[in-house]
Amino acid sequence: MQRIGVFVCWCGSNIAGTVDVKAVAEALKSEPGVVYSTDYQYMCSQAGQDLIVQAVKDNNLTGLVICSCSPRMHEATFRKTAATAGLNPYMVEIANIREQCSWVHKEMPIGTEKAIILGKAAVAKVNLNTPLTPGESPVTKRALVIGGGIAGIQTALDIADAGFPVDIVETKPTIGGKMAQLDKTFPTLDCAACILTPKMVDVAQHEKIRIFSYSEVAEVKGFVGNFDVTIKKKARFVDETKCTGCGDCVDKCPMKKNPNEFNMGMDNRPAIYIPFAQAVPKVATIDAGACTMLKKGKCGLCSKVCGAGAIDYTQKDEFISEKYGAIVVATGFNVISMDKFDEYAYNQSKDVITSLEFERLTNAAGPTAGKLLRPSDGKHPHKIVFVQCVGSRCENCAEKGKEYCSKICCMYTAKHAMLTRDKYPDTDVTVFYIDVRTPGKNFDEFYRRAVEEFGVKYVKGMVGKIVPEGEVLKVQASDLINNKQMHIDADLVVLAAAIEPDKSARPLATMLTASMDTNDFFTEAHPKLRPVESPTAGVFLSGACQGPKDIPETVSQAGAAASKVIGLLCKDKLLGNPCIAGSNELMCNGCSSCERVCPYGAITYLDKEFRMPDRTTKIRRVASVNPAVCQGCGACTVACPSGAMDLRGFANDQIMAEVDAICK
Amino acid sequence: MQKITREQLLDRAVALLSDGTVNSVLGWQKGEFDYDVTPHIFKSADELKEGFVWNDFCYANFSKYLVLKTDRIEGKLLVFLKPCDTYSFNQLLTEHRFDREKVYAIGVGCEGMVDVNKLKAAVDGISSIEATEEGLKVTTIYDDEPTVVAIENVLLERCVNCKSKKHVAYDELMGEEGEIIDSARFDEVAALEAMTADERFAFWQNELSKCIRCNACRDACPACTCENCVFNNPNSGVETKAPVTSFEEQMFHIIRAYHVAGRCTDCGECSRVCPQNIPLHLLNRKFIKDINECYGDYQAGEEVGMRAPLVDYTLEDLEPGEVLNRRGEDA
Amino acid sequence: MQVKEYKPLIVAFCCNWCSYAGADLAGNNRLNYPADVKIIRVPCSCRVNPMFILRAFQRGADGVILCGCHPGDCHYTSGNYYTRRRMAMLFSMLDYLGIERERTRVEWVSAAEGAKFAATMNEFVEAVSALGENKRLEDLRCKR
Amino acid sequence: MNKKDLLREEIIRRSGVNPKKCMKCGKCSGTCPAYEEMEFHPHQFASMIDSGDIEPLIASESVYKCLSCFACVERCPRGVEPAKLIEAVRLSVIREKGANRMTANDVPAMVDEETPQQLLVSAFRKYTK
Repeated sequence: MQRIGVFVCWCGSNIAGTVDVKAVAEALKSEPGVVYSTDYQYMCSQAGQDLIVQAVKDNNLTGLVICSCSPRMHEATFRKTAATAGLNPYMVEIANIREQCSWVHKEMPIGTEKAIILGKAAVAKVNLNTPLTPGESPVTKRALVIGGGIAGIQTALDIADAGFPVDIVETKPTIGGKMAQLDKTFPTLDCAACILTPKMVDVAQHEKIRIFSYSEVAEVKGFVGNFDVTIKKKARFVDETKCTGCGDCVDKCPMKKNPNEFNMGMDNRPAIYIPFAQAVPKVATIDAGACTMLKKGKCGLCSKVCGAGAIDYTQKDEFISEKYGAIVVATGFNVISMDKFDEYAYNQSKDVITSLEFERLTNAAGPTAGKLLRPSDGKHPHKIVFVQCVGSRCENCAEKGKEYCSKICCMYTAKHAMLTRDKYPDTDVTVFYIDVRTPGKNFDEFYRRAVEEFGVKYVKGMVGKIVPEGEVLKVQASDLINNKQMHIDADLVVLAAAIEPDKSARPLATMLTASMDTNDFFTEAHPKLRPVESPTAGVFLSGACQGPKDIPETVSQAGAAASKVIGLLCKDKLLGNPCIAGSNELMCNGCSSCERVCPYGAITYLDKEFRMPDRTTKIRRVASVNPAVCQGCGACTVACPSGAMDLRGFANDQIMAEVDAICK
Repeated sequence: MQKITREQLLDRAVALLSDGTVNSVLGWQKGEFDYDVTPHIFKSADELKEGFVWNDFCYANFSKYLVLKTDRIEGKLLVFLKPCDTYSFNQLLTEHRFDREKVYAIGVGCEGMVDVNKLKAAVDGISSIEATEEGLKVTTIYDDEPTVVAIENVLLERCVNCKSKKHVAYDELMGEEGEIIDSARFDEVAALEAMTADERFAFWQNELSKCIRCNACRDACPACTCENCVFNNPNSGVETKAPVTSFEEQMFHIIRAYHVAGRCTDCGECSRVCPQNIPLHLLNRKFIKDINECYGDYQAGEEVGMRAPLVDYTLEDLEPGEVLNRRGEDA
Repeated sequence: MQVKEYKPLIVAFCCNWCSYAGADLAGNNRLNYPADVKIIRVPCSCRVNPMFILRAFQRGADGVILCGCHPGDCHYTSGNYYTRRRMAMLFSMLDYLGIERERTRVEWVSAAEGAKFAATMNEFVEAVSALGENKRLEDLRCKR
Repeated sequence: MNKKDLLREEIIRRSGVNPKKCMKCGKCSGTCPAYEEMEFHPHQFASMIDSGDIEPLIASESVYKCLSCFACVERCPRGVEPAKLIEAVRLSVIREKGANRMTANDVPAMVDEETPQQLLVSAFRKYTK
């Protein structure tokens, strides 16, 4: 049986003006468990707190009910008071008789009556309170960054610079991501490679960073501070430690006709390849689907020419297990497929290209060595049409495009148009737009320059259809401002295709129990206040995996994610919230209902042996709550059909007792 | 009359027992009267030949038995499942309530089962029953000549409104693969919904006041397999067994129906076993109908691993007020 | 003869992060609502077991209202979405049994909506008062 | 509700289209093969119906110039379906007494050896009530 002390606060006249505090203290004296009851002018003052501490000592109190202001105001204060008095801080309950009583009711009898009832409810609850202690868990001081684009690179560098080891997992043979494929970057027009490749080198040379290129995350177990991750290192058939990246094998390989992914398939690469000159790691990789040695056992030329003896046709996928304290997702984006946009003739004509393909066409390291030439016949295009919002802002999202704005297209289209006019002033450039969205530093100025200084024609309207006819592309479009239909014979059409999260994101989210929105972007813990954290503790978000972003934004978010990771890894131990769910294993059915509603993936299942009444044993599947992950929402307690799941601090019997006390 | 014969099932069961595929059989056993067929675990071929039956009275849904029985026996258990039973079978698998590896399931085609109460109401003093093409030939202690009762007049409610002749789970199927039926099972619920609140209250007060709190509905329900039922748990706040006018009593049926909401396959066992003939299925079907209307068609147990609607959500779900008022102010 | 004015008993479950704070804000702004409303604090609206609501009714509550964060704003990201389904189904069932639908309600009240909290409570108390005492749930199994 | 609003409601109900969804991209007019023939273009139908400015549309020949090829319906990124709006306005016109666009008497003048029967049938379906 508890020995409860009731402390009714006057809060000056704030409470005492509408509530007869003496009557409340008196009425609560006769409640079950109450052995002491008093009132005081300011319970939260030092004198008030001293009074509580003294009362605990004098009366051997085990639980406290404070009738005062909102627990959101002073619950923490009174919990500390309880701790000072030698009680468990969670043996305190607050009856909110100020904000929810004296301040909203006018008449003394009514206020007093309600205050007594609220006090009774709090007493009923404290009677069932049990001491709670927050759980502790250690922190592995190493971070995992999934994705080696600019987001992952920046996050990894920032974490590593703070002194924590970081591993980067990248599915491609090299880090660098999409930014490595870009030519110039808006709004400053500095060259992407010039600012990215030094960072790639920094990563490669950083003593705290390991790169797992051509690798994937295969399995994630554990929780914040203690993730167990299995990384699959795909066989690249080249010994990374031996390969010097000299490129002799690449030159000699006879299987030269494989679409070059780095150049968006606009030229070819051999079966053994290094994606680009500044690749990190600069190591060759054999495309197993294209290599005749791997397919038929014939050839072996690369092995013969390799001075380092790095070629290993017997290499197998390798699995590496490592522990991490935090995981950063930086899986980035891809351009959506244009297959369903028949009206733009993407699949009919080589001269209808996406903007990312255009980047490669204008890049000095691209298939045309930076000369703007039509993919079909290598001629210089004189009339270029850019189409914005291709697949973005679509209502029928499931079928064709995406419902969201891809955010970066307006700016890169302005960039492409401007650069084209700059380099080839004889080229006629028309951009069709629905809206031009330039809300960034120096963005609108950039767009205006494209129009005013470089003479790019911006037409408010949309291209309805494109028909390839002979050497030209017949573009039919609307010009809404002039209320006319336009017909342009273009040499090249560039589609600003929508971007979407990388396909690897969805299975990864499942592994991480991190939540995603319907578009497969990772959701943040709070859209405004916790924008770089996933709701799953210990999982952080960096870059376009969370939503469309340009480079400056991605880098800011990467830094923010890194600082969150550093904040976590700095701790030696994590203290949990003690008000968390717990399952009574004897009653648990193992039905998985709780697991399905848990927003944090805090619930796992164990096969446990139970002794039955007839002395036999039985193995049953039972739920187990990870105290480091559970946030205490209680969704599981209601989903649980048997009532095995309960929430500490807000237990079924406690809430039921409050209901009973109020309804008595 | 069932299309599959007792002999077909018996032969198959004996064969599976003798080749060691299974070492016991969960089947229906002859009772004292022809209509009180009871579930039984047969351990040998002889026992099967002696007591196994398959007829129009094999109404019991065996799925629930698997939860306890698969733990208690060695080797595999052969179970016979009618189409509606297979939904419960899948639902229990979804909830990890038994080990699929320990069960060999034979799907048995079903032509509908007889409601013994209806039969008794039609014919008094039954001494024996024989299934024929024309119907049930019922011999009574009063008459020399047997009475023939057409089976469609005495079918169980759940069979009259059969939702599926399709087996959604089995290792082996005997008889033809059936179809999912577009049944009229929600008509009664809709009729109640169309009444005024006063009429509905009068209806339910009349029905629920009959309850003697025997717990048969819970005990027969294949969704009620909790290790420790809340109604037996002194800490749940709803435990009690005596029929008193307390909370537990007043709320029993609401809590019971809510507990199985989204998991109930509408197998109809609750109504079948109710000794007071309370139409309990109308509570379960109300939830199913609401779920179908508000969150999209959902048939519990259709597949293993489905996410039940009450442990799921969409961002566009209706507000509770919209659900309540979707048919107008008071309807 | 003086007739004692009927005072309904209303139980309000409020989530800690939004609605309880909204109720506090109503207090801060001294927005009056009837004292018949008694608030129980829960971490999230999804903590509210239908059993609690039924229990309140059985112990004599005339109305039960559940307040949580607006959909999309849940502190725990998705708790109120589950609440929305659970309560929709429970209230629909009570309605089906003939219990007056005005006695149950779910309202989303944010921490900034003190005025909405007070207005909601005023409205709800008025609606429940109009119905009078809650007899039906109690009488559900007691045909006389 | 005044007459203008009534007409707007009627058109929206009949077409089953919500013109508010239009984001004014102009792809419908960009794709329209009958654009030059029309006084008001598909995107204007969406915009003018939304603003209740329907009388000029009714008075215009544009409702007959639309080929009902549904290219705009197919390509609208927002699912607005301009052709259905045009259809709804056309119905408002031809449902007026005596406002059929063509009668049987008009047919002989239109027919030559290459005119398929089907064309006449669909023209009747489209231009008469």
